[in-house]
Amino acid sequence: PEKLAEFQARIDAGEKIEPKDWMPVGYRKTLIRQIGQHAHSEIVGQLPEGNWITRAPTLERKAILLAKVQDEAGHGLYLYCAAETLGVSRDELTEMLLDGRMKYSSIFAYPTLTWADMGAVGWLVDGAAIMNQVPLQRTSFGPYARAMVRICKEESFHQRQGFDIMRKMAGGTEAQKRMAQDALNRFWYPSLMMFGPPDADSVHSSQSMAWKIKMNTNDELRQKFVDQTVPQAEFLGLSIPDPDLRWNEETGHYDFTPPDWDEFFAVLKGNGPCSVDRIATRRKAWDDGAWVRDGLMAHAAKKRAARTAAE
Amino acid sequence: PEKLAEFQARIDAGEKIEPKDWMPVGYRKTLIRQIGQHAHSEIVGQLPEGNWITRAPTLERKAILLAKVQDEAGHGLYLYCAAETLGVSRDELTEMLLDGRMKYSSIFAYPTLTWADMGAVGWLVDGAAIMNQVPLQRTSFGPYARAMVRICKEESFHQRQGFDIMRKMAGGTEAQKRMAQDALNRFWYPSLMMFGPPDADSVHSSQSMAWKIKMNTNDELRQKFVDQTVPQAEFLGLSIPDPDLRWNEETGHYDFTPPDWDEFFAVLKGNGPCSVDRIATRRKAWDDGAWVRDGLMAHAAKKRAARTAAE
Amino acid sequence: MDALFEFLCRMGDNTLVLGHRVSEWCGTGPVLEEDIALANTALDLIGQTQMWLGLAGDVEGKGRSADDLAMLRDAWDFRNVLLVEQPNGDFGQTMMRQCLFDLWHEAQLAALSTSTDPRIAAIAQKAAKEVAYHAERSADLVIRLGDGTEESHGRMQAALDLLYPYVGEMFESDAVDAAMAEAGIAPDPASLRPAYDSRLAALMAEATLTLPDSRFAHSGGRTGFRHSEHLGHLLTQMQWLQRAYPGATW
Amino acid sequence: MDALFEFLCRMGDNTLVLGHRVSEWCGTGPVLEEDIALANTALDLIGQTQMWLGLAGDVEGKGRSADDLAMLRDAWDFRNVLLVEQPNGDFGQTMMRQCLFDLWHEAQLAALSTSTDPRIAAIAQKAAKEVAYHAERSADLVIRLGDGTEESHGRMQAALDLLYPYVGEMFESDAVDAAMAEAGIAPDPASLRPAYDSRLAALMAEATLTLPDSRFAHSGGRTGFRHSEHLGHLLTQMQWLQRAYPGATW
Repeated sequence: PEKLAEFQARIDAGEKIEPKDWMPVGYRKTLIRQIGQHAHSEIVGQLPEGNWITRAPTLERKAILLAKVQDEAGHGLYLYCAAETLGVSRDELTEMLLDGRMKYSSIFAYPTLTWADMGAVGWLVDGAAIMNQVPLQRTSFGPYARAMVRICKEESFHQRQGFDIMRKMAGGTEAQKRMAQDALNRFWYPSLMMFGPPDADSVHSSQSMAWKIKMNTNDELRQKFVDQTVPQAEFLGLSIPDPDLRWNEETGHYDFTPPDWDEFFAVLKGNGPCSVDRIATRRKAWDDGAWVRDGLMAHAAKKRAARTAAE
Repeated sequence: PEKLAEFQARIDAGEKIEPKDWMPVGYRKTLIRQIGQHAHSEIVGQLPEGNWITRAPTLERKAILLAKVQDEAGHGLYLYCAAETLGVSRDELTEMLLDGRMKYSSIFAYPTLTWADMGAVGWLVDGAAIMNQVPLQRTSFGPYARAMVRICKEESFHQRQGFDIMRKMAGGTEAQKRMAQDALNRFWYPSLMMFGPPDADSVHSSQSMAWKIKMNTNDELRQKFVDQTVPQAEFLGLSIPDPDLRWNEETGHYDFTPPDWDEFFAVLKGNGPCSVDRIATRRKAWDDGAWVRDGLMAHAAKKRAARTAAE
Repeated sequence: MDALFEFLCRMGDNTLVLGHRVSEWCGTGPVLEEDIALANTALDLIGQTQMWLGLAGDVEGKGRSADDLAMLRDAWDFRNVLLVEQPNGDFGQTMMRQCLFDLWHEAQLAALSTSTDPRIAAIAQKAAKEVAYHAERSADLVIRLGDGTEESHGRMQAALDLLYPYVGEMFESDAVDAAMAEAGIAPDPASLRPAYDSRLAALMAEATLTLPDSRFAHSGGRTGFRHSEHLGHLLTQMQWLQRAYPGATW
Repeated sequence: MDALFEFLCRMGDNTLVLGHRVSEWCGTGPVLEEDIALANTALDLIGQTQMWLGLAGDVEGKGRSADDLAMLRDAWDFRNVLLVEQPNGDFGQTMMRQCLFDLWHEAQLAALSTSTDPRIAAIAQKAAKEVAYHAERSADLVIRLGDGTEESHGRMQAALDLLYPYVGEMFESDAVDAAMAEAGIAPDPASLRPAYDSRLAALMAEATLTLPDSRFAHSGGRTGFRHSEHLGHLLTQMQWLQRAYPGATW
């Protein structure tokens, strides 16, 4: 209890907690869950975009998309490393993803159906991700905060690329415009869900905020996202698929229809449109790769043995 | 020896040999090889055409191609049944195909690369097959001869369909004409190889002809095929890819360049362009289907047991 | 949006997409007899597609043929249920998909055989004969493989668990269905469910398979709002030649 | 047929098709680090494609861009060697294909770095740096997996047996190559083989793998006479959007 007060005091003073520092069990557990799920989201998040790499319309777009997916794998790597400093291995985390004990962001359980979805994912999904992540650069756990600094820099680059695709599409042929609008129609509510359930229903929030693992409430960030995104949609000449969306002079914010939370919880339970496919794909990659991982370890062991024998 | 003379006399008299009749070991062995390889050719022959079923340009063409491939599987079935009357099971024959002890027609080791290849396969490959098979309707082994009657009827239908595709292509856009010519260029020599090596190098011929398992020599049939096909190519406005091809007034036949027999023997050895893929595809189908075959047998056994218990 | 056109696209896209999937099996079935049966099923479905989409084109009145509709629409304009665009998986998964669809298809065609639209009734009557055979065969295989070996049972149960969440969409109703039902053109989809459920329950019992508890259902195919990622890949193959060589005749 | 254009298509189609194949791995590699490395390799190859096919379009002088060449030619106009269009198979097969190609690619680029055509020399010099890394990595993985477990050894040997018949085509010569060699633009392909062979032999020895006895080689890719069936399927994906929406900009 004394240690706990001291720990809280350090956090309140804005100090960073480092892996070797003492920390409450709950802090460690919550961080593992949060960082792990964030890492998993980067990994699973490769799949909806990977779905269009082989169909990218130009060499330039293909290259940009490849670079983006490569960045995402890199983010996954930083985050798994950050989680490992808390005493959980990447393989353990992976197993937890594959058997459903850990989640990934609900957004990646939605399909990418046209090229405009590459724009929408960059613009809306990366946009929402940045909004979640920018404050986390100031999170109390040092390795996580530092990973976030690197990640946010790249994410905002991705968001601009996504917006650029949307701009091309929205200013293109009739079919492209229709594609752009269709993508917005499908990704709008799932993007709003990315900030998590309404504050009233949010389970872990208050303790996480005290520990500076979570910096803002879900509803705050969601509102900020809507306020930022609506003018961008107007700029693109696209309509937000919400007939009740309107500017509220009094609050200085947009009023909007909340997403269908039943759908959100269904997705979390594994009933998203692509939930089964995503995990099946990752499971297959993991299982198919077992012989490679084993082979590499066996070779390394042989080399070590040879070196030892030579000494 | 007495039996042998009697057997030959029956054949010479034009009688059909039936499965329960006495027959020389060599006759049985040769027939198993020939019918089995013919059956395998029908089965493997589904693959180059199957390669375009999912890309057929119209619903009508897709339906025609599906019907054709279905017929080929049916031919395989008749032929395996004919072979089974000689005391070898379909599974044994399949294993011999998969482990390389038995062959299939060299032509199916070539790839189908454009839609025009569906025309060329029908026109040239089925055309050559018919030329090989029509005489076999009079072969001495009853089940084989009867299977051939059914098969030849369907094959000549397929050939007309193939020629129809070629006609559409050769009379179509510039790209389609080019496709048609390209298909002829690639399939001409492989089609000539379908009649087997030159008579001088043909191993099993004379005994097989005496037994009426083989009715004409390879070179006879090849010449007949060339004589029939050249005018058809002219009708289509396509060029046979043989600069030395010319009508010989004296012989009343076309002179032509023989195929590259080194290539032929390489294909027979399993070095055809698609040899490895074809067998790998069939091997995978066979292995992947094992649980299905086992399941069906187990269910049948349960039903039998239940019936027996009820009696 | 013309409701009748929409309805016909739903019928034709179901048979088109399922016919395509089944045709992917060409030459790779587990037994030769199954290769033949699969090709035959695909052939029937493609033939039905020609009729449904042909009529859809006529109804639309913009001069689009069945081929135009099949080969020149992008994924979002397809109206097939999600079930039929799901990948083949193993043979058990293919047969389970076929069976879940055939049972609906048979009931739907029976109802359409008495449609107030004589063109639809005529197509349905012709298709019903083919589909009766499909349903008999797929149900039979589901039973035999469900009640076969431990492995075949396990695979069939996995296929059922995977595909059952796509059953519900076949019985959804929207404004198109309401308009069709009101005009006596087509049944209210929901009206077919009780008989389907009891038939399926009996079938699965015989197959020694367990229907999932949850009635959760994916949707978005028959409205076109949200197909699965699989459809787009299927179309890259199916439409390749028409896209690459526009205006050619074949 | 302009020999220089033909040569540049060979270079660019190799990197295009291999880059596409490698990109198919996206998100499904055996280890996260390999996912990253595969994406990076694909990215390099696509970048090189832009340079080679861009120059090919310039040389041709008909106003075709690199994208036009990549997205609007059918299979028969592709000039890549058969090796690079072979399917990914397992990770070992992908790495074996990469290694067999990289060793040739590295030697080819080294020779092209002193091409009499300064545009080609410039591209080669830039690409050589990337490819040196590819070759180092693929060779390293072939060694580690060849000399790993029994299973990894067996898979790598199977991959070598499968792919070795595609090696010979990289060293074939025809009139195009003769013209290039005579002009000092590119090396005679055959001249690269001895060094390749000895490097490969040393590598395989270290990987404890056995090179097949037969030097039999498939051909038909780099001349375009006869690709494998795999290329056409790859193109249905790669070219889909450009074919489906002609004239759009992206």
